[in-house]
Amino acid sequence: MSTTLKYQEKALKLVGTRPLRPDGVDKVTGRARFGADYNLSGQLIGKVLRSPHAHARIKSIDTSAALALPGVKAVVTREDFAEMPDELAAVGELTINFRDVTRNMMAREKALYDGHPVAAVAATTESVAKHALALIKVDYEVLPHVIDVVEAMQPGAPLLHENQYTQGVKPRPERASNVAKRLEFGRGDVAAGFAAADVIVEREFSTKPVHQGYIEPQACLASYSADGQAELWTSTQGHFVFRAQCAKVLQMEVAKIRVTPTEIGGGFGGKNNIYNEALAIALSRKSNHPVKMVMTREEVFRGTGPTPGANVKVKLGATRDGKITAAEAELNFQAGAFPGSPVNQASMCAFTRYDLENVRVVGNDVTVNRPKVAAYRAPGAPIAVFGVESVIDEMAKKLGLDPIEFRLKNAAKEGTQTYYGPKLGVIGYIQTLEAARAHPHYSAALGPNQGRGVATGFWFNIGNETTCSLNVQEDGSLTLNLGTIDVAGGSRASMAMMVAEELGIAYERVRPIVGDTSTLGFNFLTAGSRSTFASGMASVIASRQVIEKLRQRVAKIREVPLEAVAWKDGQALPADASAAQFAPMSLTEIARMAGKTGGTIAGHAEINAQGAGPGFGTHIVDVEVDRQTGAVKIVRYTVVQDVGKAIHPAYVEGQMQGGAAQGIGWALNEEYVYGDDGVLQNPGFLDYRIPVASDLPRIDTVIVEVPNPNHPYGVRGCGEVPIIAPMAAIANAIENATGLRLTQQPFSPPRVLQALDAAAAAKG
Amino acid sequence: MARITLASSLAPYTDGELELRLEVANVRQLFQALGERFPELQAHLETGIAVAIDNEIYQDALLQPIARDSEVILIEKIAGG
Amino acid sequence: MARNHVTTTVNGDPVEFLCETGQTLLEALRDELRLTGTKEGCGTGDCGACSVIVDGRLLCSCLMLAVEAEGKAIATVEGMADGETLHPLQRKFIEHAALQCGICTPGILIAARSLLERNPDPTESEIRYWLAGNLCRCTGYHKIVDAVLDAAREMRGA
Amino acid sequence: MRYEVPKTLEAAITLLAGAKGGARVLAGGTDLLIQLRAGRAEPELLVDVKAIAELRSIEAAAGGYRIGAAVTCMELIENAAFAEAWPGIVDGVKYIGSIQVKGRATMGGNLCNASPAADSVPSLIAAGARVCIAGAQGWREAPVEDFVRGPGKTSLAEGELVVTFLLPRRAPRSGDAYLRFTPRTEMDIAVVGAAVNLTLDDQGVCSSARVSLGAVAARALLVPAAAAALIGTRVDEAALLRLAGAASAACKPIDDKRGTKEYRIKVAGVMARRAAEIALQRAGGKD
Repeated sequence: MSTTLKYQEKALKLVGTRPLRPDGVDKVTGRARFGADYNLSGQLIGKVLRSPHAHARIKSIDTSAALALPGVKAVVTREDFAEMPDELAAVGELTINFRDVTRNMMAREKALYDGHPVAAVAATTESVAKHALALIKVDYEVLPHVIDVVEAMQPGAPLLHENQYTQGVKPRPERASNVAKRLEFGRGDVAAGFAAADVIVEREFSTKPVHQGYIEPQACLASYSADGQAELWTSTQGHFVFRAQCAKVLQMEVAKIRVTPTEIGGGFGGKNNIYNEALAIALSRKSNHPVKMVMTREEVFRGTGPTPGANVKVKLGATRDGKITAAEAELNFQAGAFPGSPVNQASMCAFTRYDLENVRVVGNDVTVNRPKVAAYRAPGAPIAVFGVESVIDEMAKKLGLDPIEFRLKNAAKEGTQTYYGPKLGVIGYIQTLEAARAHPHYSAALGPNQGRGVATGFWFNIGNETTCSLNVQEDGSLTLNLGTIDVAGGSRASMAMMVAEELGIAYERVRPIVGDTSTLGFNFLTAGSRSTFASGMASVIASRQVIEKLRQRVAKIREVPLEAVAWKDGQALPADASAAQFAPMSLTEIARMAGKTGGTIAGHAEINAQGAGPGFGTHIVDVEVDRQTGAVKIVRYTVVQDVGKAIHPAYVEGQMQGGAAQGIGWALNEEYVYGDDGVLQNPGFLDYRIPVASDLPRIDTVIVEVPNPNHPYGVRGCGEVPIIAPMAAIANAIENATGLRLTQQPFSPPRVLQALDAAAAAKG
Repeated sequence: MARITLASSLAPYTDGELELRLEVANVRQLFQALGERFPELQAHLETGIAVAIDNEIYQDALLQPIARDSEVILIEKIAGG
Repeated sequence: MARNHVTTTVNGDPVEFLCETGQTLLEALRDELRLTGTKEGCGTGDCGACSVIVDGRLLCSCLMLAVEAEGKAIATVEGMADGETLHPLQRKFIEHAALQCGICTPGILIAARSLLERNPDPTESEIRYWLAGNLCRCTGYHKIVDAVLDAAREMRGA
Repeated sequence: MRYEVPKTLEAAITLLAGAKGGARVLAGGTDLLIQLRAGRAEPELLVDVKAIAELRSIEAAAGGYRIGAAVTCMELIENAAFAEAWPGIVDGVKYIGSIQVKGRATMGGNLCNASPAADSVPSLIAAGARVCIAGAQGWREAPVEDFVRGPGKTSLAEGELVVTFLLPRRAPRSGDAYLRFTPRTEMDIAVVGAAVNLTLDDQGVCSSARVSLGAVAARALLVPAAAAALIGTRVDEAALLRLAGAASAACKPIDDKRGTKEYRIKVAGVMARRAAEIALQRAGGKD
């Protein structure tokens, strides 16, 4: 069944307050257990041998010497995994080509990127396992490689997949291509729109791959028993999805794999898909020992999915009075070694902040010799929006309009027809723009060499499959068993708050936990900003079910009709003066009697949550540019965002600040650096430069609350939106400070200095 | 009959046909009818498509009712990070 | 391979373990002593998740050999709370929502504690530079800095 | 791999000599442990020199200073008297890694790791520091600028180790400073580093100066031409321009993931100039 619960405005006791998170004490005392913190007696250590080549045919793999090494208990290669058909399969709500999944997990015919797994060993100690890897002989035939997306699209570029023909073009192409898929979105007549424009701005942009940069490397522990059952402990954004993927590639029955999610040390989309999990189960099966596999930081960078690098072309037309007449974009996204970049979502997000008659967006999904891309917070949107919001800013300048004013003139609102499908419902975009314009930051004075930039972002937010159970314990305390991972935003706290609000009891009486895959039905990933929306809806349904059962129980105990029993502030009491009167019963009293009056009381929900409400954000940033070194310093930052309703405002602020900080890193210094040989040169935190504390200013937040009509508390979601705008906002601020329009991310000191020098030279 | 609109990204699989009217009572029937009419669209329907019924987006909701006067739009499915 | 016998003190308790010469203090803490509160984020001293205090010095336990711990006094996150009473930094981190995923939190708490032992009244900038060796990818550091300032204030009795 | 902790220099030298090149000296270990982990170093013996008194002490000597090679960066930073005398050297030491890394890392290790970008080396060169080396063949001294031969290469003979650094007596009205450029404020490797050490006469004219650059060549450079641009001037605008020009001209950099040739050449001048301005201030030349 697909479910929505409508928003009801009501006086709130808990929702909107800031109680302490249930995982807090364990996390500050070191007691919280993350992926690498789990151990089983008799466990082996699993390690992966990775391709040193960006593109190579694997002629042979000789594991005999490794197997002969004392302490080595098992080795797996491509031979140990079944071939999967080349077709899209919907598994765990994700649409995946398992031919690709098996090949990404373990190379088959070819190694397609530096870091591509080619073999894995399980041994008694890490040093033995490492030694064993060195003894595996792989005979490679090195092939020409391609990483840059524009080069990969050229005819004659090295082909990753000899039988890949571009989808979405008619007639079907005759030649194989690295372009896996072409998408086109649009409405109206773009040519006519540009003809009607007084001013046209057209620019080309490029971005490098960046990594999610979670601090906890992927880690898992697998135990396969001879009876065909497997247990898996892993750091994941979706233990049900991981179970589904492992079952498919290992050809096991889903119910025979039990996945227990550990605390997750950051994911941001990077822990949506399996890497070592199926290898660990396979090694455990082969060795008949538990197998623990923890990635090194270098493996995380070389082997797991960063974002696409991209080439983006944007063209915008507007009339002198500031109405956009036409908008066009081409998005060419790296997919990595296998198809499936987020170019479709990026295409849909590119212009969806504006009310446009004539739009055309073309997206290309391009395979290149880099790790398969993974989701990263609003997948693809920041890349498209960097281009679009830069051009919006330039257009505002050309028209002599304040950038927020120009956006307001064209802002999307309820009823705006999108170019990807539906009309927008109730949204808060205009409210975020107005709040930003009213913020003191927007009118504050700037210092020398400083500039201010603005940019905005849109994300759909989603719902999807969600389950939970709510058990009333014998003393009236409650256990809320959730199936959707708390990826650290604090969703466990938010769920408990909604349950306590519904039941009218203290927050502390509800203990939220995330159950393993054997305790609940399927849940989708925590991704797309769905957790507080969808899991919240499920928690509310379970709570209302519990209240209903409590009322029924009291009606029986007090021998009054059900209608006579109302539920208020944690107790059952007479509905009103006219109804049958009885002595009120508290939740605790009912719970104590439950066993003797028909059994324990519980509620549960198994839903496919629908009705997610789009989120919008407006960012303001001040930068200071060192004209002699090209260094860009972020001096002030403000995030304004419509989250629908902030269940726990402090944790919502945390999402906004964290997303902005990641966006700042993306803008300034983060990038994958490849050598001519296609080998990643900066697979570590020293040269892959995520922001440190001293790089960042305070990040002010303004929470806008335009309730989502399709959630009982009006929740939209908040995790994705804040990473979308920073890149564009910072580019716009640098332009404001220097007059230079930077179109190549990152805006690193050498890039900025080069641009400053070129401009100076041009002036003469 | 419900008014069905396909996102322009699906044009290559329907020989460019993006608007039609169908007598369908729910999403499952809609996908079935479309699949018969546009064989190339079949794979996408089952894997990569969400449906907006009167501007509310539904994902993986085969039994979602479609009213006779509903406006239905097929769009690309949405995931996230 | 001959293993080294090490006698040392962790959070005030005498402990002994055997280790290979190449084994780091981090590995000994996590794998030999099962003190998994200290985390590995990079293994190269670039993220600070493995921060511990050895004889009063803040350092990365991934950059110290386990054999070097002989006769030293080591402080980890497991020793920060006093019985049931959390250290003010621990309490303030929870109150200020200064942690999200929590993987960097033990290292940051240890680093912040060593800062406040030297400088009970640090400025925001001093906190940011002292914590520059501790990467956090979730919070943007804003609430972490607030928590440290507030804990310092409380510990000064101000 | 064996591990030894000699208590005396003699014992350390004997161990190193006995290992016939199969040994590595362990001081702070912040570089060595990463090499061990990556399998880039596979010694059969580690000689931990942190129990040897000479290597661990900071002493005023002959009007100058003698700094043990295994003194940690934090110990040096916290030595108020030394920071007063040689603020530029402390600038360089402060840039080495995080607080955590500085709690372990040593100037001896920073020098012997022989990275062209080592942050403590340019200020030592600018200061005219000498390095004292002990080995089976006895003692020798060398100017710091002559010690490093190239990336990862030093003039240490097999079995030799660095014991101390000697810093000369400080003339009145002297000041030194080190600046580096990195994309991040902290936790980075210098893209360019510049150290300036100068002395003013009572008229405020620069009577002597030494300038050193890091990360712009195969090893840290002493740049006499840059120093000459300052000597005999009041370190005015014209002198600073000549300094910057001379610094850029001395660069022989490479393109790598951390910066381009052009960028390093240009920014070397900028850093040298800014370091000179700070050194001048510290010498009391400008307020």
